[in-house]
Amino acid sequence: MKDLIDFTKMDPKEIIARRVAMEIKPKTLVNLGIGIPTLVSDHLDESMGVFFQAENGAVGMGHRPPEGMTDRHLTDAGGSFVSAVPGASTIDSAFSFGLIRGGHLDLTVLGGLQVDAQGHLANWMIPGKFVPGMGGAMDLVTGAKKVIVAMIHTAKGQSKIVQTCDLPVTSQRRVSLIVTELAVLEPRDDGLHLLETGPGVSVEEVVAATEAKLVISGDIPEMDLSQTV
Amino acid sequence: MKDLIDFTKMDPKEIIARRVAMEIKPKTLVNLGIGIPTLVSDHLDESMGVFFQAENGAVGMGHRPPEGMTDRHLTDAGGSFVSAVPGASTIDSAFSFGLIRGGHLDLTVLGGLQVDAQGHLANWMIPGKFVPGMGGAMDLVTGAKKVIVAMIHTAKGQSKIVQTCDLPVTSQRRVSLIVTELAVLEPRDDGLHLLETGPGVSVEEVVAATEAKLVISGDIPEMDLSQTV
Amino acid sequence: MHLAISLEEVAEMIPDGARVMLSGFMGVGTPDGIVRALAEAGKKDLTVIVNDAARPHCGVGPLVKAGCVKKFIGSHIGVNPDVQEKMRAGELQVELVPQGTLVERIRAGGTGLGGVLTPTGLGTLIAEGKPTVEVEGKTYLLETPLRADFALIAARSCDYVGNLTYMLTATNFNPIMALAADVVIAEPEEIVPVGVIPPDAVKTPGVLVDHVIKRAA
Amino acid sequence: MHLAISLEEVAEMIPDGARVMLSGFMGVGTPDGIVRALAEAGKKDLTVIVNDAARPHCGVGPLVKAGCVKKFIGSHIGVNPDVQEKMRAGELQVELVPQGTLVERIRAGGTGLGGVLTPTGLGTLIAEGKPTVEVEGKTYLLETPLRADFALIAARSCDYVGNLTYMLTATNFNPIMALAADVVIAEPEEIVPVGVIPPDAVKTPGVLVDHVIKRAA
Repeated sequence: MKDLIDFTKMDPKEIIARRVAMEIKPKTLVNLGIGIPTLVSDHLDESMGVFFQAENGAVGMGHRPPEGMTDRHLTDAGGSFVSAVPGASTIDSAFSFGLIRGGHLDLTVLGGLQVDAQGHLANWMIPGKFVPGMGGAMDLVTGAKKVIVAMIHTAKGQSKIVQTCDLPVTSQRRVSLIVTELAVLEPRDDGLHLLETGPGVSVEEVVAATEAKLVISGDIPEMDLSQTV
Repeated sequence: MKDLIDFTKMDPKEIIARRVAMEIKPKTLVNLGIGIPTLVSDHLDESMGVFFQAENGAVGMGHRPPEGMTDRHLTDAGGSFVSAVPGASTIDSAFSFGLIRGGHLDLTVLGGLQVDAQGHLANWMIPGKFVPGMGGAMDLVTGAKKVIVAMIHTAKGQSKIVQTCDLPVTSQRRVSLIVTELAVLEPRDDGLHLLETGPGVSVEEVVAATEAKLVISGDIPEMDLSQTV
Repeated sequence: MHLAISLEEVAEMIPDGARVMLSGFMGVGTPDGIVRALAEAGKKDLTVIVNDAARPHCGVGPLVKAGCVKKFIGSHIGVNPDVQEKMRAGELQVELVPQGTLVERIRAGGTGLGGVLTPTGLGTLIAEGKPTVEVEGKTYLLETPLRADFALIAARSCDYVGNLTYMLTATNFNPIMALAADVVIAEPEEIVPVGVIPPDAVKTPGVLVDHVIKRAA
Repeated sequence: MHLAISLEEVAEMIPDGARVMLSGFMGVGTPDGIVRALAEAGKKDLTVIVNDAARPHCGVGPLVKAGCVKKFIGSHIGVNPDVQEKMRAGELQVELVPQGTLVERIRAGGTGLGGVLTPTGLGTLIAEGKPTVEVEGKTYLLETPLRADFALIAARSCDYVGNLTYMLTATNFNPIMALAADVVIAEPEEIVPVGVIPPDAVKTPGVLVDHVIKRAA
């Protein structure tokens, strides 16, 4: 019984994954980054015909196979074992990024270190501390039709949604949407709009947890996760 | 008995094809153009391991199959039926020209309308008269490791080897060698060198049939076709 | 998943004046059914991007013969007298592009690259009016990306996801053009059940394909 | 035709200071035997072009651990602590390249193109000091071609012509790197007789491959 679930007590990562899943349209090609974005596929109905793509050349990835049935030739971009759904294909890296940069990818969901009020994402290095590298993120943010940042709202008590990124940005392109456990935010020409609050979260709590200035117009609804699976 | 063949009475096209065949090294990748160049493969020993490539994506073409065994999915760049030798592969057009432009093709043999003393080839249009188009010729002449022009020395009594092309050139790159029924010519920094004369052809006859100024140093040998097959 | 459509539906879908990529090399690997349907429908003012003009009876030939084509962009027109004639009569615009440049421009258009830096064509008529770019001491011609409203593709096998395979030299421009149009329509020789084409045998992932043609029974 | 060679012969062939492309993605599709042989031979000052630093025990990891690598050119180093550590200690130069740009630069190097015009990286640290080119009103970053002395490739099957197939996501950078080095060495999982791999299944034509590795019996 869905309406008996208390979403206010749900794990923040699952709130984010469920809310992002609501953004995914049937029959689209979607790339999910490592971490929270990977969880999104758990909340999609398989009948939707969504194909998951990974930078390493998988088109049509399915869940990790049962123990003993994995194969080291079929992995996602993080190197984890996956399966191939019916109708899957595998392509080389040039083709894979041709899809990404060429606008053939309907949606990418990525984690972030920071996003700012202009919608710039920073997710590939913390100068002087940790330099993971951008991997495919710069191409994904630049090339996908829609870019969603899925991340926990704060890190070590600090807002990850800032007025202007002080970390090096991943792309000059504005991301489409930011989904955290506290809010859904959309960067537009006139600023960073608060579209929804998290389950049981007030507008005031979002404002207090957010460094970036928010545009708040009218009543802000709460995320409606009741239809998610 | 090879040494009983009277090469002076041989068909000019066959003289050219045999002489070009002598330039082909074992285990190389070779592209033969339409017309006289196509004849070259008749004069190669199959044990040499030469692979013939065509612009349309065939790597490892063999002769036309017997009647009734042709297949419309396997043709050369002229649209003629071919066969696949053991170890053949087929690639798309982007890959095919990647091989050509990327320097992976050891040799291309092309026909010509004109070649000039600087080694510039013209073979894709006669303004106001006939415009076949360049097809893959511009890429072949620009990208192959070695470029041989194989053509009849004259057309309608006019030398096709001119001082400067008046037809639009195919590439700014200098071709490696010019083989006609009358001569083997090599364009170098200091001019167009006469390297060999055709069977039974004198140096004077070559000079008389050639509009371009030739560099003739020392004794000029006759083509030795005795070892060709 | 795609429901297969008919040739008639394709002919209705493509408007006069459309910019169309047509695959094939001397008529090998061309979707002949679609070509025939467009010719029979009497389409007008098409711009066709295609490797070559093939011959009057194959490749783009029937479209040219039927007067459907306003502009031809390709690399070779030497063995189609219709094209030579219409070009001389001013009824057909012809833009010649070196073959390797043509396929790379299409690839750039399909993969989000801003253009092609190629040595091919430098110092020839083809370079006239085009910018050059110097990279590490070498000069290259800058050629622009090509895209189309429709890509008309011929495949060997196809499934209902739209995954395509090609056969031998009928591959040619097909997988590249499938990247570079707003609407991609594939005419396969056979349609097979989903899951039957091994992932490594797919040359064009179905996500690129919008429609597949129903085969006559 | 190629006679298969041993891992020892490969280790002898590659000199200290060589510039090497290494295929694989998080260690999947990496020629592990060659990596091990080079690490054991104690190679020095290699420049390695590879998608990612993988983990210490896989991909380029063992080469980094053994101190063979002077410079790393790739897109991701986040899960290999050895690389983070050696980079901070100044023992390893790291040049980060966006993944799509990396593979396209290699493709440009292998196919005779003068560079890559990409929107990726514009307005970021990656663009600093690099020229931009405007095409049809849009701005692109000009990235230069990449080539290497050696490309070290992992294949599924191989024949004695050198034709290669790859399997699933172990394909990744392999077919592109096979275009872009002076010497291409392939480590297959199996060697099959010539004529056994169907022409359409070949992903790297043998003409690109210089040496194949003998498998242990």
